[in-house]
Amino acid sequence: MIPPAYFLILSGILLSLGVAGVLIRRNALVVFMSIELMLNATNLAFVTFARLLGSVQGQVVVFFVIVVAAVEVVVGLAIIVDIFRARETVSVDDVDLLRG
Amino acid sequence: MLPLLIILVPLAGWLINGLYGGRLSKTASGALASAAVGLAFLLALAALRNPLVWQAGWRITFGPWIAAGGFSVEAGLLLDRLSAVMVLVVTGVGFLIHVYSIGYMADEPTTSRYFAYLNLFIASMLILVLGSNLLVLFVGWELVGMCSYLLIGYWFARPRAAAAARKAFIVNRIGDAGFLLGMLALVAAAGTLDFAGIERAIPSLTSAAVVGITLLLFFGATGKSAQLPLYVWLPDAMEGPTPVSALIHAATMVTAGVYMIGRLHVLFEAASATLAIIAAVGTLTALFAATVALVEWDLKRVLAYSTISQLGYMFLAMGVVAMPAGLFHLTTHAFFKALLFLAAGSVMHAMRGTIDMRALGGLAGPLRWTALGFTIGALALAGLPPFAGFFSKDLILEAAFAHARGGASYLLYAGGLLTAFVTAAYITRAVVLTFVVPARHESHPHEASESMAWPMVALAALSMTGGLLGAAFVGAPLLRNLDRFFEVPPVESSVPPLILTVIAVAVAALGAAAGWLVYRWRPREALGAVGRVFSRGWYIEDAYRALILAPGRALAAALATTVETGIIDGAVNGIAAVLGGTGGGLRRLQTGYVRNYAAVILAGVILLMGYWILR
Amino acid sequence: MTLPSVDLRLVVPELLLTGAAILVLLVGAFTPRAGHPALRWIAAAGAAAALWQTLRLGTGGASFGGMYVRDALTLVLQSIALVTTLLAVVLSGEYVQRTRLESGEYYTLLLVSALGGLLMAASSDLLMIFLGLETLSIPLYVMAGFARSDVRSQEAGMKYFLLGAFSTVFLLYGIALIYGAGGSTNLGTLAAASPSLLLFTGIGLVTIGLGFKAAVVPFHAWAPDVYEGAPMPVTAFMSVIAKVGAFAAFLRISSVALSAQFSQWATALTVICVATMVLGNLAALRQTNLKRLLAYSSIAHAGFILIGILSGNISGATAVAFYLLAYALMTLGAFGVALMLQRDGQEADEIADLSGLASRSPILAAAMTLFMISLAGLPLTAGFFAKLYVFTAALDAGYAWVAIVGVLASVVSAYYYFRVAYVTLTGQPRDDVVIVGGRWTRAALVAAAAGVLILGLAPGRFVTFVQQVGQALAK
Amino acid sequence: MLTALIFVPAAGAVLTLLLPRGRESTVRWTGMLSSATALVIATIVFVQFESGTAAVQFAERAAWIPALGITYHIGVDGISLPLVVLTAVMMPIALLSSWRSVTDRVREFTFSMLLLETALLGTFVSLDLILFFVFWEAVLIPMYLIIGLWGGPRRAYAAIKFILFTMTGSALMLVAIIFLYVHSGTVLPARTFDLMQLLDIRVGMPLQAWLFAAFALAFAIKVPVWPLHTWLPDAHVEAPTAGSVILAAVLLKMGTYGFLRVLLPLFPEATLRFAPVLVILAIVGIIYGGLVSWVQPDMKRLVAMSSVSHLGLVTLGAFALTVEGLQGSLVQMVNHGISTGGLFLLVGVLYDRTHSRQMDDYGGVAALMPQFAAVSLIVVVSSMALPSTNGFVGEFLVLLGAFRAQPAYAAVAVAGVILSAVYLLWMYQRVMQGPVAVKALALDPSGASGAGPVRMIDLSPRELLTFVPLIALIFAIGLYPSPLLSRTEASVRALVVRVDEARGHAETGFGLRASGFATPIHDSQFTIHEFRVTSHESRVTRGLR
Amino acid sequence: MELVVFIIAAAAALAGGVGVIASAQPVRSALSLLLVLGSLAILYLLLAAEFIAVLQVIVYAGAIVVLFLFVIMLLHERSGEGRHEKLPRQRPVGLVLATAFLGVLAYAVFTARGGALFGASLFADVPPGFGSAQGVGRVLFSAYLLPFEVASVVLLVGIVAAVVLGRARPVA
Repeated sequence: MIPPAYFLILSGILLSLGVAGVLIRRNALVVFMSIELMLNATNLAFVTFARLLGSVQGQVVVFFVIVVAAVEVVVGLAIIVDIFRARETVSVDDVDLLRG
Repeated sequence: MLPLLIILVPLAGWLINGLYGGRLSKTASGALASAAVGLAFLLALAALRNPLVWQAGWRITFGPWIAAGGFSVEAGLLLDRLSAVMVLVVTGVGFLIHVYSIGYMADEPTTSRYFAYLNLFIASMLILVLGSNLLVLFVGWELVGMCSYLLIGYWFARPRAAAAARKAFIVNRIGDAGFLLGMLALVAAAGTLDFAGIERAIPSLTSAAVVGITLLLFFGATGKSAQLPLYVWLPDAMEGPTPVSALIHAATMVTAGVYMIGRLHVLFEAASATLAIIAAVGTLTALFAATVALVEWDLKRVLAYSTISQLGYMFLAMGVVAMPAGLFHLTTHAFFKALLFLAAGSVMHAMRGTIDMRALGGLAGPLRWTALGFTIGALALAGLPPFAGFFSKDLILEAAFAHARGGASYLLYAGGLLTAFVTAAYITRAVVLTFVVPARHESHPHEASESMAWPMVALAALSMTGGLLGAAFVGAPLLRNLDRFFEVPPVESSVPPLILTVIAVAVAALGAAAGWLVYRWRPREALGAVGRVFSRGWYIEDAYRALILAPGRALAAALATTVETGIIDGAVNGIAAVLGGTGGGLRRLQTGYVRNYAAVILAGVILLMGYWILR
Repeated sequence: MTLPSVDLRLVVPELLLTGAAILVLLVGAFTPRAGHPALRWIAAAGAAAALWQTLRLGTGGASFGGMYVRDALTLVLQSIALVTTLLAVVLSGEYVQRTRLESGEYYTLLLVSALGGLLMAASSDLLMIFLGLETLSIPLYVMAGFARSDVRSQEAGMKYFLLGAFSTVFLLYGIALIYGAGGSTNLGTLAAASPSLLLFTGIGLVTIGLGFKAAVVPFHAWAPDVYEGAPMPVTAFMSVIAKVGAFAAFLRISSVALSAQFSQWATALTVICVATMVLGNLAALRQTNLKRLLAYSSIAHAGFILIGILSGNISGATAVAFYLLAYALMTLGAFGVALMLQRDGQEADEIADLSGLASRSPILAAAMTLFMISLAGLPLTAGFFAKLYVFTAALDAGYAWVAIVGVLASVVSAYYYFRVAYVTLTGQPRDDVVIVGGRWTRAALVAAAAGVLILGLAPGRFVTFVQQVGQALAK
Repeated sequence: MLTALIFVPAAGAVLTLLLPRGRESTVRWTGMLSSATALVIATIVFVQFESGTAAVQFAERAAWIPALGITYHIGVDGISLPLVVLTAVMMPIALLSSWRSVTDRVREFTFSMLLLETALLGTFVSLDLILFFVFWEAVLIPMYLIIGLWGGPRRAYAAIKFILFTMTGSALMLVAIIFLYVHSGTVLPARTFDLMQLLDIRVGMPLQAWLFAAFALAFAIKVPVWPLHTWLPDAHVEAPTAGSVILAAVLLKMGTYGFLRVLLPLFPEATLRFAPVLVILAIVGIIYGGLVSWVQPDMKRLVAMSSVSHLGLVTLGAFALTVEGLQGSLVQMVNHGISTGGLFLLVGVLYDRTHSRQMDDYGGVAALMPQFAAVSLIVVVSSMALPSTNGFVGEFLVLLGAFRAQPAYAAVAVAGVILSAVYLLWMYQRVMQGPVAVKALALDPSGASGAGPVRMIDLSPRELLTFVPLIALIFAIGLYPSPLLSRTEASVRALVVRVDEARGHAETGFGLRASGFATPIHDSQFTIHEFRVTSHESRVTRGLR
Repeated sequence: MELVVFIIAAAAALAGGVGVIASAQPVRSALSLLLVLGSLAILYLLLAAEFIAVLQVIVYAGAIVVLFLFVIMLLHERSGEGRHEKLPRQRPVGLVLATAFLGVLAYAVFTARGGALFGASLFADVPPGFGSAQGVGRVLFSAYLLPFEVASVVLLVGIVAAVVLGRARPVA
């Protein structure tokens, strides 16, 4: 058997990778993918705990997370596309009109 | 109610002239004012018929005035042997001067304001002398100061007059501050300000307290009565109309200090240290002022310094516990000094305002009566018999001598004598330069109107005969009365008074002779370096200007600029600036880049977690 | 399979909102011209009905297997949320029409978002809180970018979305940890959970997720940009509803369910709270754009409200609730005034645009002044009692120094609030600024102003109503 | 009764809003009538006020926010009575003075002024700390408007400075109030903001000191006590005449009133400990204010700085903690209201004519405006505390109280007496005396536009009317202060007794008997005897609630 | 045996994760994401979560990533990272922060339950059909009814959003 900690560590690493992606990438799409990555890391944690506790709750939560994620993707992509239409760019650094 | 009426009548005159004076003719308002004072004089005479006055004193109270906590003072009047004298002097001399003013101010466009002030002054002075406790006295004390401010600055359009007025008031204020503290101490110590109460409380007071209190009060007196070190306002006060100088700055107000000491004589007598100081200050002032008068060219200023000097005599008298003598001199001085001023005024009036003795002379002819009057006054001042001044001054000198015999130093007596010499000299000089020496002007002056003449005549009469009030061979009515008030036995001294008298007269005569000899033939005589010191008033005022006034103003300016706007307000605005700057800085932190924001969020997360782990 | 007790009567308000949302959507789809008045009527009616039902239902009862609880906290905060919604709907009345936004979708999203707020107030399960949060947020992301002709609006949408999603993950991960540590997501169960590092870390992450929604330092950075970019009525609605939802969840977690464990976070929370108050107020000092100014002010107010959470006692909870109510009224009011103006076709969102308003419409100027005074927390207005409450709570909990920082911060705030008022009252009216807006906006304004005044003069009944929150904690 | 007093002006204010547009004279009259009504009521209160008891009279008490223990509790005692009357007197005068000088937005102006009056009266009569605070802060807004809307060129700065300064103080005061409230829960049956109930609790010392500090700061800023005064000159210089009048005459008294109403009774121990500090500051203020006034070229600034000096005297009296001192302090509050209010009116009269406040622009005005000169002189001497004017009574009592506490204090403070003469007469001389030299700057208010010839016409009947009541009061209080003193006596005694209790019978540190001069006078037996009386009275007070 | 699978899957996941954030072309990122999702699905199987695994494959791999790819194509894979870096300091700072974050998390996991999470036999033995569609579904439609309904509303929002933002922008 594999210690649960392994799974958790893995999820932790994935989460951190996602975080890093959000911080260092400029392409909105990639940034967004990184966020998806983070979500998946979360899911992994949930599933792990579910298994650990032998309660299905965790898996149910994951279900909802996936649903929400899907919605977020829709909304997010819509926004990104919309902005691209207007500015011909998907770099998050180029949306900096609002500041101060 | 009579005593109250005595005050109310001039007060009414003030109100009428003040409110409706505009509608009265000049003579009308003058007449009204004079009538008010005259009536007051008559009322005073009537009041004196009340036997109470000659016993414990006629006391009228109108209930408490200020009462708070343990302190309470009543609004009350007291007419007794002492205040009787003062009331008569004030109203009497006051009346004459009112009358004189009618003529004197005839050329003014309006006089109602003038007479209103004058009446107000009389009323205030009466409050001063009739008050039954120190606080009421203080009311009068400050009100007369106010009136003198108004009258000195009567021609307020003249900057010098306005300045002189302000100076007078402020210097008086400085003295009054001491007076005020004295009263506070008195309340704190004796718990009352009522004259009778104070006398009762004296035994329970520590001598330190008494000395302190009396010194403070005396400081007040030096302000009001123009003694060293606060005399400086009086010479400038001559900017006012001459009758004012006569009334306020010679006859009445300036003597308030003497009166106050007399009024509180029991308290002062309990403080020998203070008395010594008073005597010393008096003598010094007398001598000092006399010397300045010796070199002053402005006739009125000569008289002003002479007033200071004579007041010095009075304080000398108070200091050597010859209070009756002091009050006696006060009375006679009121007569002859008023006379001198009125005469000077009539000179001024005749010479279209010229008062510098270097531009006068030869007036004995055209202004015969004035000259006569002035000379009488001069003789009285010089203390030559049989004129009024002789009796009172002689008495003071005797007292000083006796005091010295009593163990104190002879300096006081010596100072007194020396002053007598100088006095005779400078007044002779004034007479000579004004009337005797050949004229140094082209104008053709002529005597003033009747209304100005009669008061002078009256005063001249008083200056000649006033001495009898204290002359032993006619029973000295005034003096005896005062003796009774002060409960002093008539001074007896081992040296027969006659000798002292002779000495005094001789000195005075010498002085007069000296003055005559020097100035009759060498009018422009100056005393060289000494003279320069004298004429600068011994540099006292310069010292004040350099040591007090200038630094004070500099300090004020520094506070107003450096401290106020620089430090205090600077700090306030500084804080504001700092906050605002921080705000600006925070704005720059808001870069507008999503990734920065994300980084900030993450940093927050890590900090939070880290805090948790590290705790 | 065993179905849990499903008591639909408890969720009537939610149902009403949902129904209204769908109805608006359909009607919007089939009405020819955009911004048909019918839509706002429906939306308003839905919100009003929901509010009415909430008040009628009162407290009592849980349902859906302890997912949903309707207690005093639910009652009070849902009412506040619904008041906000109603005001926001009415407020955006003419604006939506004027700027030809897709009204159907607009109101749908608005109502759904409100629904999310209600759920957050009522949910007794972390999962529900998460879902509620998303229901609240996602519509807001869209609404922020709703004025699609305006690049700034898009930018606002994008920033809000990205950062929102980003921070939501932390919330989620926190839930995961809590779940892992406590073995359940149900707050009732978790209350008994034995404290452990995982649990605390989880709570911390959840705090962060909520903190982002409530815009507390250091998770506030999005607020100014989004507020400035989003269409004004959206900003108005967003600035309130997000806080209501977030603080509802906050109260639920910190004060009701996990108070014991949560208290461990007090120190950290204190720092956050103070930082929020100070930074929010200082940063607002130099703002020239009204929306931005109000954004920072909302951050600052979040800090003040946080004091109530921090003190974690009954008066604290009450303070939070009362403050939210007051905040809703005065903020919506302030935005309402700005909504009455227009600078050559655009929003009049610069402070300068208010210049000389007094000479044009004294009423509007007076209203603006009133709201500013209230925001500054001076007496006779709602803002004062809100602050009084918060500080009382702080002192109750022994946080004297936090209270002191708070009052000083509010002094600083007075500076910029009074600046706005001053510009409004004096100065020359700008001729490129015109007064637009119609009955609806005006009605909302009147309501808000009245509310602010009533809460300031005779808050008695509201206080007693709000104080029920205490019951939720009193165990 | 008091409720009516407070809210009559408010009603008037609302009325002005309801009036149709452009009816300026109607608005003015509405304001005048409502404030006059308030004056009438205040007079009735004053007359019916029963002296010889420290009990609160005309008390009214109703629940306001029971959930928070906030009550609507108002009433007057000897300490608040004079200020209530003062407020009621000054407001109509202020309105009258602005009759012509305020011409734009008359409605708003009148509204603000009436609101201000309500807030001020409320501050003075409220006996519930929150109510007090509400009114206290409510004062800010109309005053801010008055300065900010009708003020001079730098009005924006002055107004915000005023607001921020005051709020900083009151913010901390609020914390202290809440603290008391929370604390009261531990001692009393229920938490309360009611001052009368809070009097029964005694906060422990270190804590009490902090609370004292918080309140003291708030009040000191309002007074203003040196060095917290810098908002005052700016506010005064920029404010319109009416604003300055009310600001000087009434607003500043809120602070000194606070000293007597809150600090002394609630925190006697702390008061005893910190009184010397405040006294020193007060004295510094007296001297400092006097000196700075001396070199001010701007008349309003001069008068403003003189306020710092005068209120230093008031503070001195308050913290001398002797009956005389407190009595004097109260009287002096009224006096300062009258005389300084008068001075600002005078400056206003000149300003209306030439639109200049610089003394250099004037000279020999007395020749042009004799009536005005006479009036000014009276006001000036009252401000200089010349005996027989009101100023003297207060000043003397304050100094006496201070002397009893510590002769040195009085000795230094007396310098202020001298300085006041210095700067006031300096101003009088420069403006009124000397050769006529009025610079024809600014536009002539009476019609002619542009830098037309300045018409130094003498006082109009309306202007004269504004001064008549002041002059009447100046001499009334100066010659016959008993009506005032007798009404305040009992309350002040109770106050002193309360503080002396704290002092205990150990004559430690700062005390009545610290001075070399002072004898252990009957005053002490007085206090003992009074003590019974007042304890009985406080029962009376409770009976009222 | 399981361990091997885990290691492979984990390695793949990590590789994918790195790929997502490291690859220059968005397409590559998308594909790497796909890799992550797939390997996670395998891990889910290891954790007895068949239903979730399936869901993962269908929804994520099948829908979401495709959506991503579609958008990338739509924006003809302009990465937007060609031009100069506006925030030069962002990258290092980001990496540092991310590492720190990982450290914090790791610490939390390691110390959790006194590090007991490393015990191999901690996994409770679960009943058959624990993570099956049936097992999850039952709970889903009983205890989690309300969330389910709410989720539907959230989906509605997604649709609305798509409709709104998808529309041709109004001429302004």
